[in-house]
Amino acid sequence: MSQSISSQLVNLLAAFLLLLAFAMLSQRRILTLIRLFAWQGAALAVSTAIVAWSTGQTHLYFSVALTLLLKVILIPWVLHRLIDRLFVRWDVETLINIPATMLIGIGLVIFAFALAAPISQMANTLTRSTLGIAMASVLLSFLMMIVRRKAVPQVIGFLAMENGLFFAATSATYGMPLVVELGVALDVLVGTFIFGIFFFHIREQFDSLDIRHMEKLKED
Amino acid sequence: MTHIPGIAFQILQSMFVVLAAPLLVGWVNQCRAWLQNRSAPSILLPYYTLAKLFHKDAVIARNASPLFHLTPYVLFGCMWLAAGIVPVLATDLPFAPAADIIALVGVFALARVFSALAAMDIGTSFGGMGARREMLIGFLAEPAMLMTLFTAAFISGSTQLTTIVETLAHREFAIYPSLAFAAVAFLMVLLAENARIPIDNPTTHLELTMIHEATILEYSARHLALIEWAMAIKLFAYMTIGIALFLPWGIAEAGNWAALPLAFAALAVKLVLAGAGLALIETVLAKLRLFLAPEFLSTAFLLAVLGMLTHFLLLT
Amino acid sequence: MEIALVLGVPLFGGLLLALVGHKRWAPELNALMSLVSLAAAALLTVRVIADGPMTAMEEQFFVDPFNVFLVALTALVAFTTALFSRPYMRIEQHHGRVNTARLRLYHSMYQLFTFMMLLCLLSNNVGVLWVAMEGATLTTVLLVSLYRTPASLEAAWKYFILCSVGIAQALFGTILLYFAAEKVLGPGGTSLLWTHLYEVRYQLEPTVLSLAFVFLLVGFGTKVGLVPLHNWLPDAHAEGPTPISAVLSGLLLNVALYAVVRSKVLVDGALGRNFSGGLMMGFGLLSVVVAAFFLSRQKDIKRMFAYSSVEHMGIMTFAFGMGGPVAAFAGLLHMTVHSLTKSAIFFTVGHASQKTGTQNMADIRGLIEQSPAIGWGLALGSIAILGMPPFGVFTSEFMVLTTAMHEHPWATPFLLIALGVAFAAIFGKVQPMVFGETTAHRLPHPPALIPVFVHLGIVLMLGLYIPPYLVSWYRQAAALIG
Amino acid sequence: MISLEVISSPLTGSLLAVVSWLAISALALIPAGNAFLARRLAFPLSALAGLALAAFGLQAIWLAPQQMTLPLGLPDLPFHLRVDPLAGFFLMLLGSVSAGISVYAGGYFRNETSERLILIGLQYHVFLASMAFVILADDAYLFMVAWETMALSSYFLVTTDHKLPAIRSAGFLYLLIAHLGAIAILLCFGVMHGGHGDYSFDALRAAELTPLWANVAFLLAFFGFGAKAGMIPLHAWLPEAHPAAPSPVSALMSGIMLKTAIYGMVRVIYDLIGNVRWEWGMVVLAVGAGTTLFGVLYALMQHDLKRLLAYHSVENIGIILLGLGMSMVFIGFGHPAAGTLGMIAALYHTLNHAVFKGLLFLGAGSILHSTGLRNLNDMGGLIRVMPKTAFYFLIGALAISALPPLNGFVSEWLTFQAALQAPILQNGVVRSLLPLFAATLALAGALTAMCFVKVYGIAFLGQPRSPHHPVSAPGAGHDAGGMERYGMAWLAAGCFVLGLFPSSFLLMLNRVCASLTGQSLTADALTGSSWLWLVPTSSEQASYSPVIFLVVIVAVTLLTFLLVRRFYHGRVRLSDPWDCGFPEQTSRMQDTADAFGQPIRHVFGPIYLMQRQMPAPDDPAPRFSLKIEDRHWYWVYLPVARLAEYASSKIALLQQGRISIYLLYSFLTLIALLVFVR
Repeated sequence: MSQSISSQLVNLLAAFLLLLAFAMLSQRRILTLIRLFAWQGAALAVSTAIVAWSTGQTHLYFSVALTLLLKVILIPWVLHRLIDRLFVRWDVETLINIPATMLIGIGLVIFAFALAAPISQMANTLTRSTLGIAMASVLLSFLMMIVRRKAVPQVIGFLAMENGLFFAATSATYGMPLVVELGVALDVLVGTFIFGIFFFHIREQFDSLDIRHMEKLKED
Repeated sequence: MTHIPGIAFQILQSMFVVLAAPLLVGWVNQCRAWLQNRSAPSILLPYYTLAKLFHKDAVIARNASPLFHLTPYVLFGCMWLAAGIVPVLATDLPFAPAADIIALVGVFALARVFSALAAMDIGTSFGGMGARREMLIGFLAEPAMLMTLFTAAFISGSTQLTTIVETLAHREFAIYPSLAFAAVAFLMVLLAENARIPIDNPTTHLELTMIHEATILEYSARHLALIEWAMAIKLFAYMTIGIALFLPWGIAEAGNWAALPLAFAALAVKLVLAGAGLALIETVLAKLRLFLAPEFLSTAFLLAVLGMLTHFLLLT
Repeated sequence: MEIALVLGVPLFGGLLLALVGHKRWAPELNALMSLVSLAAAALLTVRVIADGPMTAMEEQFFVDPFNVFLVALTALVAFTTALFSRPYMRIEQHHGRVNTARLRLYHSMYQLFTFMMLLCLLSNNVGVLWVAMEGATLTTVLLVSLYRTPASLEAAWKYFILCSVGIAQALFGTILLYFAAEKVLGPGGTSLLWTHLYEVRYQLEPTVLSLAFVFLLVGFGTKVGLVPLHNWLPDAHAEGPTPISAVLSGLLLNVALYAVVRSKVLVDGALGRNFSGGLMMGFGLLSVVVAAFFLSRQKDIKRMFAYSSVEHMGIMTFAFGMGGPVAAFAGLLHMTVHSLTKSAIFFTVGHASQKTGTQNMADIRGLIEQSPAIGWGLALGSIAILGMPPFGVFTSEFMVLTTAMHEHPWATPFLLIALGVAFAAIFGKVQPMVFGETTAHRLPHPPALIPVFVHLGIVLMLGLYIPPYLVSWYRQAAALIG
Repeated sequence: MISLEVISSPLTGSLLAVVSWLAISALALIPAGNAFLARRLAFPLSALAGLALAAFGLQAIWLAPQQMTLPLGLPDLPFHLRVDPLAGFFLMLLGSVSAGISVYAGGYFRNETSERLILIGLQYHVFLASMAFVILADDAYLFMVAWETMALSSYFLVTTDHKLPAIRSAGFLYLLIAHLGAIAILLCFGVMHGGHGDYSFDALRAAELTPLWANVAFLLAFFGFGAKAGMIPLHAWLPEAHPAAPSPVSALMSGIMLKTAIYGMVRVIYDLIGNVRWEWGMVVLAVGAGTTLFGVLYALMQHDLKRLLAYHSVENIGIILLGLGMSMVFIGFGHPAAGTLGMIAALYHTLNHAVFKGLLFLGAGSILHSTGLRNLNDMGGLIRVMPKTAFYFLIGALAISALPPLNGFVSEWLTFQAALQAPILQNGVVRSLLPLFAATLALAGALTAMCFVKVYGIAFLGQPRSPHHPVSAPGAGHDAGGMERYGMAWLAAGCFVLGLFPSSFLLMLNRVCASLTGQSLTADALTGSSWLWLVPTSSEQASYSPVIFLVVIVAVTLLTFLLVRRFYHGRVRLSDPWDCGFPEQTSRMQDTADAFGQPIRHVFGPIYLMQRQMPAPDDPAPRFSLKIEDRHWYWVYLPVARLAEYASSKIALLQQGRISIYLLYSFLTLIALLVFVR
């Protein structure tokens, strides 16, 4: 496979990633959200694999494996289990209505592209145009965290942000050094577990995972 | 040792003031009686009164403190000091630099503070009232007096009374509008400070109106005599200060002993006129209500300040 | 070797305590492990003083004047806090607020947190620094919610979410940094090593670095507690156990600021102008002013001192932002004195609220009467933190202010107004707690107050006299980052 | 090897004295503190150290400045010490006045428990030492450290009786204003510094300031030091904190600590900023005049003795400022000789006020200690219970009332003399304004006399006003103890010495001020002044001889006494008071402190914020109550507090408790920064 084809493939996957980010932003149902998140992880893994294969950066395969393991299998599974155990199957509520969120999201994408354009010029990797997309998906996940009212979607937003970051790492630099990749993965893993513990605690205390219950600590 | 004649003269002059002071009071009383169509008492009546008082046994409240006993003497001492400083007949007073006009005001203040303290010593209602009113008059009269004196001091460039008088008396004649303001202010202060109408009435013991008399209610006999005498000296001193500042002509220069008789005559004439004037004022004016006294005195203060400003305005 | 010891001891301690942390003697073991790390840190310090900067383990770790003093400080505060936590947690257990299982978690996490802090400081790899920083959040987040009260859960949740999101931005910044470094150093492990980055900092791509710095500043700045990213800080400080508040304020914020300053050095090198300084000064000033006005509204004692930490981090950020040998020196000194003073304050505050059974300041009264040591400790600590001489906080504030006055005179009125408002707020609340009729009771275990006075003693000394070796140390560090 | 010469040099000598203070304070930390030992040993020792300090200060006035550095402080800025004539003068003030107060304190604290005494001893001596370091400091850092340590140690002394809420709030207000002032001073140093990187006073002196920055520095220094000195409107802490403190501490604060503010003002404005401008003088004069009048008018309304004395401290600071302001005006117009005179007047008053206000606070302390009373309305007749205290208090009262021949008069006289130099000025407006400020001074002097007639008359004279009064209960109440009396006697002697031999102090101050203004008094003044005569400018213009003054009054008084005895008799008959024949007398018919102030309230009504409660005409047990509040609270302090509160309530809206909002902040910050980078 020539450089241009793999580059086109990566670009395609990048677009897919962005699309998924938008889909998550607009998604009302929590189970679909988890599924979308898993898809995003899969897209990330595939694109990393393509980069690894086409550039011969073998350590990226570790990254691929980690992504697959963590983000496509383990975390969605854990989240599913949690939702089963906590009976939180209801729809996702948002603070701002979804069309408005989408509009803001489009604005963000344009902003991220504008920001990334001069940097992309400098990159000599085959995936240089994807840096803007990575940044956009980070910002979109951020937006998602802001507008969601429940704890679980917020966490999914956070994890999606990590996906965006990983994508940035692979696309812009062919991946971070291995030790860092491993460390980050470990952090994500531990973090997910701690989130899980938290869901139980919160549920126990407030009988709900609605974070509106957690607005007591403030200045009056 | 060149000062010896001067020192001797200064002591003599102060003795003269001390001895002559009751006579001035007698003269003022006589004039007033005439003006009020009364038959006048003897001009020497104040002396008789003093002698009578000195002979009596003193009656003192049981709870009087040493301060009470001391005060009449302190008052007398202060007034004597004032009498020694003011150039009455001549300006050759070697000790006069010991206390300039500011210190002179200080002497009067010292006397006032002591008399007010003594008034409060026994702890009577009138005593406290007297002390309060005395200090009320004092705090307004004192700055007015200082400002008056400052006006003169600015003209002569000195705060020494002798120097001021020499400058005013022996310089070429000039009209100082600022001094006119000062003179009016000084007259008002004089009336207030010496417990005269319209501020106070030395001849009555009306409880609602008396000021100075209330402070000496508890004194009797020799103590009262000393206080009365000190008051007489104070009146004399004030009058001579006024004369020295505003009508200094005729006063003897330093070392010019020949001019003394003339100076003496001039002083006598001025005092006779001033005493009569005082009596006239006391007859013509009515006593003010107590709370108009601050107004009266602040007018004096403002006039004095105005005088001082006039001095600077006309100078530029 | 020393580095391995410094990092190994708390890691081992954390694992060990995970097994035996529920035992009766666990608090002592915890303190002992901290003591051993302190000794190791001291060894390392001696070594660095003797031999100068060094790297270890294929350059993955390094020590230079900047981080070695923070390592020593971190180890010291970790040790004294462990000493304090010994009676504190026993009393908490006595009051039934924690059980043995949670104590095990607590002790284990305490050591792991220390490990993460030291790893942040010693790691030469900017990526590992990020990992350790996130690790610090992960180790403390369950401690913040240790009491499992609704408020503590809420605080921990906010802490977790805000810090994780923040730190994710920092990761993006790190990626961008790597992206730039790769151009110069080539792909592979060395491109994220600080020592290498430092050498090539003038060749890094300025556009990328400025973008990276924004992400790094927002990311690590969240952990520093810069306004308006600070919102997790008061909640987490107020609701967690007091030893954790002490180490959060005394260590975590410093380490996060350390990361920001490290980034600043690279960005300044690349940009050749004081772009990062301006941003840091702006954030610093905003933090100082906003935190000062927050102070006067506080009712909870730990929350108030948390805002005071925000204020002081603002001062430090401002100082580092100004740059130059004096300001950087002042910033380093302020890091030292602030972490010592603030942790000392939290020690006294912890015991004070145990004595009175509340964190509500209106209900804490007359400490000096019932236990003079706590009362005086709180009074002197507050006075020190408010920047009154002869305590060392004044020394650094003096240097910051005087430098600001001739470099950025516009900033000084803001700083001074904030200092005045902070003084009125904190002192007005501390005074009635210290003085007056008492509401305090006796404690079941004797409180640990030696750490308080050791800290305050050092701070007092730094106000009057800075030892020459410390000066040369700070100077070298300041030269490195100025 | 430390030779005797080194020890006897003023700088090392005074440093040793100060260090011995610190050593005494450390002694207090030894746990086995014996209260008796602390009182009988520590305080007299500290008095000795004070005397030594005074001696070294006196010596320093006549020597060239000396400098040294200590191996402490900042890395680039070790502690610089320096004594020059100005510092020497203030060291002398500190040492000599504190000596009396320390002896007194040894007696005063006799009823304290050991623990409290240890704390008091520690704080007291740290306070003394920090004041000395303020004066000795020769760099901005040491100055600030000493300055704030002074505030802090005195704060803890003020709050000795911290269980009373009023004392706590007084302490808070005190420390807050002190700290705000310190911030301004710090800023002032920063402005003066002008970018040379060195904060030693030598560097600050050398820095050239543009007129604008010089003005800023002046205003900051004036504000900062004024806050400590208690000029309006920053005086609010003073009448709160001074009564709250134990009396020896009030004496130290009012007598000495306020003077360090004057020291700072002189040091910074004349020495460090330099190039004094006449406009500054006018600012100082205006504030000084306001402070003077305000202080005395509010003092007249007080019935708490220590509060009253505190307001008088405000007044006296105003008088000092008047002198300083005049000197600035003269110097600004290029008449340094007259400027020197004004400054001499100010510094002389500084010393005088330290002595007599110290004495008065000690006297108030003895009253409080003996009777437990601070409210004048409950006192009366104390002269019979405590005659010795009454005697010393009278001296203080006469001195503060500016009555000749005591010391207060001398400095006011000198201030007047400075004002009378006005004709040499070129500017017509300023020339005619100076005498107006003199008029305020005259008014204030007379009002002070009134106030102290009130204090003395009501506290010591008359009859006891309260049934719980010790005079009413026979055997209760006692005069001041031995050490208390020695302390008061020392200060009372100071009133006399300063009052009677002013010319030697004039010459001394001439050297101090000439070292700052560069011009001494006229040759006439220097040759004309002898031990007998005080001549500020020339003997034609003005002179004063307190000795002759006193001799004449005493001689005449004695002579009259003897003559009256000799020629008449000394017979006395004791009886009940006459009181115009008023039949029934109770002690409640006497004037109270409030009643005594009534005429003033009438005349100056609009100045006060009064709340009066008149009894109904048919009230069988009528009570009159009067509350006078300081208008500055409503004009300055409360609005500032409200403003701060408003700002903080607005800023508090930031923290809503909602995590989404917090995330939004982070998000927006990020976006904003990214836009900024673009």
